[in-house]
Amino acid sequence: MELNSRKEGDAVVVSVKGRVDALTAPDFEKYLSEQADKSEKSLVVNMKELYYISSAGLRAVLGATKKLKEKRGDMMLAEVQETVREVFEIAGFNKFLKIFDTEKSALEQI
Amino acid sequence: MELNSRKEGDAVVVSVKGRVDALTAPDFEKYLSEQADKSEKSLVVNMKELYYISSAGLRAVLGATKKLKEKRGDMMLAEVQETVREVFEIAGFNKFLKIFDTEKSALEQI
Amino acid sequence: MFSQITLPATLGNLRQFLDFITTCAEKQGFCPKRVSQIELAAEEVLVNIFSYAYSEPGGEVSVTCGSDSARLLIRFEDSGIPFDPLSKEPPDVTADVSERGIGGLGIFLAGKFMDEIHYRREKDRNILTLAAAPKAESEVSL
Amino acid sequence: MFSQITLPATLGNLRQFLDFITTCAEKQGFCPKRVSQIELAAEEVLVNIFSYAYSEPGGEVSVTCGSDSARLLIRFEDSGIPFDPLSKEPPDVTADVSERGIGGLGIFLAGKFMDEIHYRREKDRNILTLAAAPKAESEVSL
Ligand SMILES: Nc1ncnc2c1ncn2[C@@H]1O[C@H](COP(=O)(O)OP(=O)(O)O)[C@@H](O)[C@H]1O
Ligand SMILES: Nc1ncnc2c1ncn2[C@@H]1O[C@H](COP(=O)(O)OP(=O)(O)O)[C@@H](O)[C@H]1O
Repeated sequence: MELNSRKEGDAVVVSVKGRVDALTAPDFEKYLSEQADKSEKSLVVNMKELYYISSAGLRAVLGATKKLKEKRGDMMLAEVQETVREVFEIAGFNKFLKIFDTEKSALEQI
Repeated sequence: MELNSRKEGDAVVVSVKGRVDALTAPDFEKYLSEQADKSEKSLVVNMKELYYISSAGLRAVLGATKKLKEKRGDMMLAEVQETVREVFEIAGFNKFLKIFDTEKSALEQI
Repeated sequence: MFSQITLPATLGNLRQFLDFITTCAEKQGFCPKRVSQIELAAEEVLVNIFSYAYSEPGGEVSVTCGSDSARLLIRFEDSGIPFDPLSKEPPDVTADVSERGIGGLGIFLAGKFMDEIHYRREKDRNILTLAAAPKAESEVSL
Repeated sequence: MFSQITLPATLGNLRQFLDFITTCAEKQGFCPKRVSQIELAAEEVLVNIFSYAYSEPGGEVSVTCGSDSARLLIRFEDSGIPFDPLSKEPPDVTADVSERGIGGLGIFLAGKFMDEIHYRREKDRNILTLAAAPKAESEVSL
């Protein structure tokens, strides 16, 4: 798993590559939490090169979403691959996450 | 299907060979009914060489059993093969049919 | 691989239908006793169609015989505390973020992605089996 | 044909277990998407065992991977009147001879001798499928 981030105005854009499973999820969770703290408001997570996520990864995303909520920010996902998107949908996370086709359209929504 | 019969005291012994399916069952039914009429009391059906029986055959046996009942006679089966015996058992016919290991032990019971 | 036979729905064709079916069962390696049971089941269905399906002569029956693909089975065994994952209440996946507890999604996801989950406790072991059926095109469907 | 792996129940062995399982699924011809779903289901089960099954370190997990045998499927199609044989009340097989009606045993016997019966009405056709699973010894059981 590879993690990167950059600031874009009020938001932080994180990109995650590879796999988030029970082994990598703790690092992912910590990273997301730190970035959520850094962000003025929302977090955009680009998942273009994320090939696999299991419930451990969902837990990390849920934790960060709760944190953002406290400062009225949103968790936004961009460029989510089909298999990964399916996991979010089955878990019902599309109810409170915003999923965008491109990073650009996510940033425009902030 | 091949059918034979002989008289033994008060009883008639029928032997049925081959298969009793929906094609042969009408002949089997007619034959059993005639032999039930001929018998003073009970009918012994030797099934040693009967390899197959379906619900059409069960219907024939049930009809003859009802007929014998009227003159207080019994339907007795002898030397029934395992697969055929299973069909009788699943249909619950062992409740009112007597099944014997040998023709001799059936005849002794009359 | 499957084969098919279509004939008028009359008792005169019973044997031909049954020969077709028993040949198929034998080829797939069923023992004579099982072949005989399969034959009986098939006869009962066919005779019903011959007797009751059509009010006028001329109707047909098609019989298709073949096999589905084998399923992948993955069995997990451990000698930990007894735990039946199937006894867990499924999580509320319609809940909003503030009502969501952390966790509780693992078993639920496993169940959604597999075709079957079976659990049993045997001696002092938990035995959990997942089954996945490939959805092949060229097989007989149920 | 099946294969087995047994390792201590710790997160450090997760990848090894998952590699073993995905290799098995790939060999059986599952497409990459399905393999990924199977992998996820397996991960969920394994992580639960690692986390909750043992109160002390040293516990193990065995994973067995393989396939069951293909089932024989026999499908009957006719365009007769709609008839769902599964909707029939089963006969009372405990009744004595005098209470027995003639008939009504056919569908019941078919059901007893087959592992599965499925019925559906499709367009103007009755589609009835019987399935028989061979009980082979050398396969992974559920
Ligand atoms: N093998 C196991 N042995 C004992 N308890 C288990 C086992 N697996 C799961 N559990 C219990 O079931 C709960 C739900 O599991 P799961 O759906 O995987 O979600 P999570 O592990 O994220 O909480 C766990 O929190 C745990 O209490
Ligand atoms: N294909 C069919 N179409 C319409 N009705 C049917 C069909 N098959 C069976 N039936 C009805 O279901 C009843 C029970 O069938 P079955 O169990 O085979 O016993 P039996 O044919 O000996 O009466 C039949 O008597 C008939 O009324």
